Amino acid sequence: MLTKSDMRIIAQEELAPSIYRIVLYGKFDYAQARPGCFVMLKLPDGTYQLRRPLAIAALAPLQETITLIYRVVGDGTHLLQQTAVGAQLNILGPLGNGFPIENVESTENVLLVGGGTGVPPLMLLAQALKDKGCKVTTAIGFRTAALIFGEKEFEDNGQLLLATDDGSKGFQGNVGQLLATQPEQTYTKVYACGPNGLLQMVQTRFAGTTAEIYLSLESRMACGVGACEGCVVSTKDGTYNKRVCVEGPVFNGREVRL
Amino acid sequence: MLTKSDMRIIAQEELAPSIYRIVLYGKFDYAQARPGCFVMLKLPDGTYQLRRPLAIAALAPLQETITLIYRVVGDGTHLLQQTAVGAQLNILGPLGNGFPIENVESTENVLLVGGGTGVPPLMLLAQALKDKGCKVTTAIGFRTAALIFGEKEFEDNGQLLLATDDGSKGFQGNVGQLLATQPEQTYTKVYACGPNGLLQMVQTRFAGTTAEIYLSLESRMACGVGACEGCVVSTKDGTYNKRVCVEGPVFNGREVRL
Amino acid sequence: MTAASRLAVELPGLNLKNPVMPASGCFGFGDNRYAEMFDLNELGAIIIKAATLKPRAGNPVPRIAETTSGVLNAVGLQNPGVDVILREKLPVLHQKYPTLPVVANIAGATQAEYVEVAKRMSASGMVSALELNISCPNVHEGGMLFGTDPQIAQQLTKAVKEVSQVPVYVKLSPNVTDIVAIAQAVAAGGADGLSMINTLLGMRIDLNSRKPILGNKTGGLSGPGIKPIAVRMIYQVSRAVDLPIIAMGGIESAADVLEMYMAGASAVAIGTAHFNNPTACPDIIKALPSKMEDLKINSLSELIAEVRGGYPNDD
Amino acid sequence: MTAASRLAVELPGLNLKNPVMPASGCFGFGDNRYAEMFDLNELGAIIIKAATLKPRAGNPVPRIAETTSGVLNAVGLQNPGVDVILREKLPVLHQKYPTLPVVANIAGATQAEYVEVAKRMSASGMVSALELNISCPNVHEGGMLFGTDPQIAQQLTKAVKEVSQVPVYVKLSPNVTDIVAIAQAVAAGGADGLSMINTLLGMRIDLNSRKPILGNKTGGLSGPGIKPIAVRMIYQVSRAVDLPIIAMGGIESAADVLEMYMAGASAVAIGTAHFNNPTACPDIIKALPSKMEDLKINSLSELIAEVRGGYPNDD
Ligand SMILES: Cc1cc2nc3c(=O)[nH]c(=O)nc-3n(C[C@H](O)[C@H](O)[C@H](O)COP(=O)(O)OP(=O)(O)OC[C@H]3O[C@@H](n4cnc5c(N)ncnc54)[C@H](O)[C@@H]3O)c2cc1C
Ligand SMILES: Cc1cc2nc3c(=O)[nH]c(=O)nc-3n(C[C@H](O)[C@H](O)[C@H](O)COP(=O)(O)OP(=O)(O)OC[C@H]3O[C@@H](n4cnc5c(N)ncnc54)[C@H](O)[C@@H]3O)c2cc1C
Ligand SMILES: Cc1cc2nc3c(=O)[nH]c(=O)nc-3n(C[C@H](O)[C@H](O)[C@H](O)COP(=O)(O)O)c2cc1C
Ligand SMILES: Cc1cc2nc3c(=O)[nH]c(=O)nc-3n(C[C@H](O)[C@H](O)[C@H](O)COP(=O)(O)O)c2cc1C
Ligand code: FES
Ligand code: FES
Repeated sequence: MLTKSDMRIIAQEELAPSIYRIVLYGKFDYAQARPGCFVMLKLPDGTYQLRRPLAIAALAPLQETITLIYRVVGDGTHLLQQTAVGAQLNILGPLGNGFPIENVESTENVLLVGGGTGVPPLMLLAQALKDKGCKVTTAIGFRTAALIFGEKEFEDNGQLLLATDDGSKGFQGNVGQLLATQPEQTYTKVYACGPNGLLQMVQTRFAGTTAEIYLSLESRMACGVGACEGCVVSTKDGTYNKRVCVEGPVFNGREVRL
Repeated sequence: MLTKSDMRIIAQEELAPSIYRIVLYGKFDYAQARPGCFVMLKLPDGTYQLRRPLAIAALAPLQETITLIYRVVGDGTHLLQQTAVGAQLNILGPLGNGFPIENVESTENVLLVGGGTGVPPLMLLAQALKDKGCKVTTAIGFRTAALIFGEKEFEDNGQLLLATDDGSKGFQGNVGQLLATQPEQTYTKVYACGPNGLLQMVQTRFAGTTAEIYLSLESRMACGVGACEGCVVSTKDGTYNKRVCVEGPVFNGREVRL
Repeated sequence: MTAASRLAVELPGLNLKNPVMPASGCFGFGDNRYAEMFDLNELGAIIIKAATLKPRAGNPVPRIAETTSGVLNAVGLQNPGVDVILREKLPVLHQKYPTLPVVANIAGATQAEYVEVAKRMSASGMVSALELNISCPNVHEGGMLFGTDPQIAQQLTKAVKEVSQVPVYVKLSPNVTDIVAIAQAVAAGGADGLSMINTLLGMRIDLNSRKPILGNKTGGLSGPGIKPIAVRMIYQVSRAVDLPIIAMGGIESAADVLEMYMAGASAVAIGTAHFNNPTACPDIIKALPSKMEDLKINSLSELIAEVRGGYPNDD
Repeated sequence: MTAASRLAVELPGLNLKNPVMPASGCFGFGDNRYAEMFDLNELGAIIIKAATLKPRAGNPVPRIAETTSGVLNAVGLQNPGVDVILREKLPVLHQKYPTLPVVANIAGATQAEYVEVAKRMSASGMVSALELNISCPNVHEGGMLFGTDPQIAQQLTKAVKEVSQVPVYVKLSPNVTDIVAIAQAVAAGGADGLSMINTLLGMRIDLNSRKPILGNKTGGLSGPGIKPIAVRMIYQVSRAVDLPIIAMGGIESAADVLEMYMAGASAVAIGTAHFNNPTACPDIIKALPSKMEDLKINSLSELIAEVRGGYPNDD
């Protein structure tokens, strides 16, 4: 059963320029939340008719908190950043299918690929996979060193490969180029989230391998629950027949058309 | 020079059911504010395109505060009531002509008549007239005892005649009936603010006397500064040729058509 | 008067325990996760997503853009086609909620298509009424044209009425100079009721790309920002045409519902409000009785009689 | 490029240092207290309240009602008549701000009235352009009718052009099925430019009295809620008609101004935004250069050229 509930902001901090971490406390269906799931957050101003989709970056069922990490890109995220600790926000979720990890074995070698605001859901995923005992490698890219976040979380859960466009930290170049420099490895699963270019790179690069590829997509959403047909994406047949909010946001990378 | 400025809410309290007193601290053109003037208060939510007109109920130039007293009647005043102490509100003002008191002499016998949310501007007026040395009588009416506010302020500044519709305090009946029971007196000036019925009663009752009559009107306003022609009222000639926001809100009771 | 009968209303084909239904396109075919959040049996009825003869893939994404107090959508009538809807969607809905009245929104590019969809849909035994969508701003053929020319609208209504086994509500477009003329035309065509308003044609431009945000460039504007336009149109039409009106356009609260009734509505539909408040419909249904009490409204059917009976005198 | 020339735009009769002007009806004749809050010389120009031949008392109060992200007004063209305006209002404005371009909004109930007002106004030497208001929804005679019938609109434009000594901008009504047809008609009538959009016809009902709030029942809807409709209409018209457009409808910020330019505008007017923010115009003028820098827009005139030059290719 899907629920919406008022959760209280108990922390909000800047992780990097324009990147904020917000921690929400309160009732939430923690049991149903999986890595890759998202919530629809209602903005605290009546001019906004649409909730904002944000991935769950961390979950603490015992403390009853969820953590979101977002970039200020427009009016809604700007308002969110201005909202004070103590305020209530209405949260609808958890939503979406999440990354499929039920069948991952402890012996598997998995790769996580992310960039920019695609990184937050991978944080929760890395932890879940580590808990399963897998060998987790994460390759993430940022524009420049100042924008990096999540380093510690990924290092705690496996190996971290860092790239920055300007080389100010880690490999100089994008994640695709970084991966190209790595020794050939056999990943059983590749999970990616980030800009379309990054997802296409992952599709191409692992097309010839036996890895299962899972890509988490973004789309402009109205309902987030499969009611409006606003968020669709096309799969192999070319018609917009999949809703990112319910059949996604994670799709089989071998079927989805970007 | 008219200004708008952000003022901070430093107190907000319930005076009577649905009636609130809010104290705002900050920059304001205290020198220009006269009894009967009002401010246009910007609501703290972007869905509202119109400021709300509220009369100045008290002024403390040295403490840099203004006090407004308002009744929760609709969405805007409801939101105002929900706004926490510490929040900023944008205030445009002081606006309107105010009650004419420049020429009032210390020997004059003046009457103030008010009801409901017409009472707040009379509070500032009573004090100003008392300061001039006049003999101030105030007749105000409420539905019932629980709704009374301002008693102390009016008693401090002269004589208070109280009426309640249900007789739960003071005279039983409306202000008009209360005034009818009073011994004939010669008021030089009568100032009134309240519902149209009350203002009409004042017009009628003092028509045959020599008293100057000043009535403070309400009207739906968009600009509050004479730019939109939204708030007009008709005077003797029957055309809507006076703007309540600039030529008013106080009008000569012998000229205005209610 | 019981709480139940205060909210009950009767319209052609729609005997409703309360007047609140999700608007077409904002609740799919009931096959979405909003349905996990409350019992759909609480609804007065449900209006399902537009059905066309053939499956439609809809418009390219982005299909959604936000505006101040509004939403633009350019979904473009994506749907699996009337046959799949009748085979897969409606039976599920009907089985789960056997007593929930269903209004089927139907659309087409040609009159023949409308007629065919109406025939199949109305014969299914699973729908209580049709909502003839002559006002979709998001498709290039047909769609809105049927809703802007009175003569075409009248012909189409007549043709659909001839084949339909259930009452027909015609959903009017607000993108017209004279909504009353269109309403009169479809009334003359035999419509059993009206449904208004559909979305207003709008656009947003992305400042970075300098191009329209929506894949379809323009989209339909809905939400609370358009409510005053809906109220005005319903007021005008209800004074000119003696047909019940299902009102929609920015309704968010019980107060909004009553404002629509005072304009001339007989029932209401809720679209955009779901996006902020997934339980908008049951919340409004729950709030109605006490709001009515505040305003001394005994029952909705009395309010309809008062408002629509008072017309000769109040202008 | 200097900051000044980045904002400068040239339209028929209007050589503007920046494109921002208060919209008609929201700034009187400059004779209001907003004028105490900033120097009107900062404005690109000012559009004054509608002038009619005879004084007009306007509509009964209430004339103003609020809606979600919008305002309804039914002022009804209250004004002291063209002669008083020319004798008392414009000389004051002109004397205080001798270099501020003035656009005079003119209205009438008959074509003859429009023509007469245009003749007197344009001959005064105090106005740079006329804005022909064929779109006021708040008057019962004339007003909007002139703006909904292409042929009448074309005739009126032609008649006014024949007598006017200054360029004529025709202010279009959004309450039409086909705004492009009206725009083409007034272009054929010889208009020098367009001004769009006027308000959308709307209504609010008071729940207690169960009657419309406004004295005039219906009113014109303005404010940010209608911006997507304005953007869409300006986009459509600018692709079909080769005339400069003064854009208005819900503009509140520099970003909104640039969105209008990307839709096809050449200048902008600000109405409703004043009510929340009395210094909306100078605030927007100040914010424009840095917003343009963010978006890599070198100058507004280049942006106009890019947007309107790109039309043949981008559809
Ligand atoms: C499933 C999902 C998960 C996401 N998780 C995250 C996350 O963890 N962290 C993060 O920073 N961002 C995330 N995003 C993107 C985030 O939703 C947008 O950045 C945000 O909605 C922008 O809102 P705004 O009001 O600031 O921007 P505006 O541009 O003002 O928003 C206008 C409208 O467009 C939508 N929109 C704008 N950009 C996007 C986008 N990139 N994707 C989807 N809708 C968009 C908004 O939701 C809103 O409806 C996610 C998106 C999706 C679909
Ligand atoms: C000069 C002046 C001074 C006033 N002083 C006071 C005061 O000191 N205390 C007080 O409680 N009230 C006062 N009022 C009335 C007060 O402005 C309204 O009660 C208030 O604006 C209602 O806002 P709302 O959003 O709660 O109501 P809504 O009904 O939701 O408001 C909708 C719109 O109607 C307008 N409106 C509604 N009622 C009134 C009204 N009675 N007068 C004018 N506009 C109205 C609102 O400003 C708003 O634009 C004054 C009005 C005027 C004109
Ligand atoms: C995402 C979305 C999809 C819609 N799809 C349809 C549709 O398929 N058929 C239709 O007649 N109306 C459709 N509409 C219009 C609504 O049914 C309704 O008429 C309109 O949105 C106004 O109501 P609202 O403001 O409550 O949303 C759609 C609206 C939205 C927001
Ligand atoms: C109070 C008010 C009065 C108006 N009076 C006029 C008028 O006299 N003539 C006119 O052409 N438009 C008039 N308008 C319309 C505006 O000029 C403008 O076209 C419209 O409000 C849209 O812009 P906005 O959303 O920025 O207000 C008026 C608008 C308002 C709000
Ligand atoms: S956002 Fe509505 S279906 Fe996905
Ligand atoms: S409120 Fe605008 S003129 Fe008075």
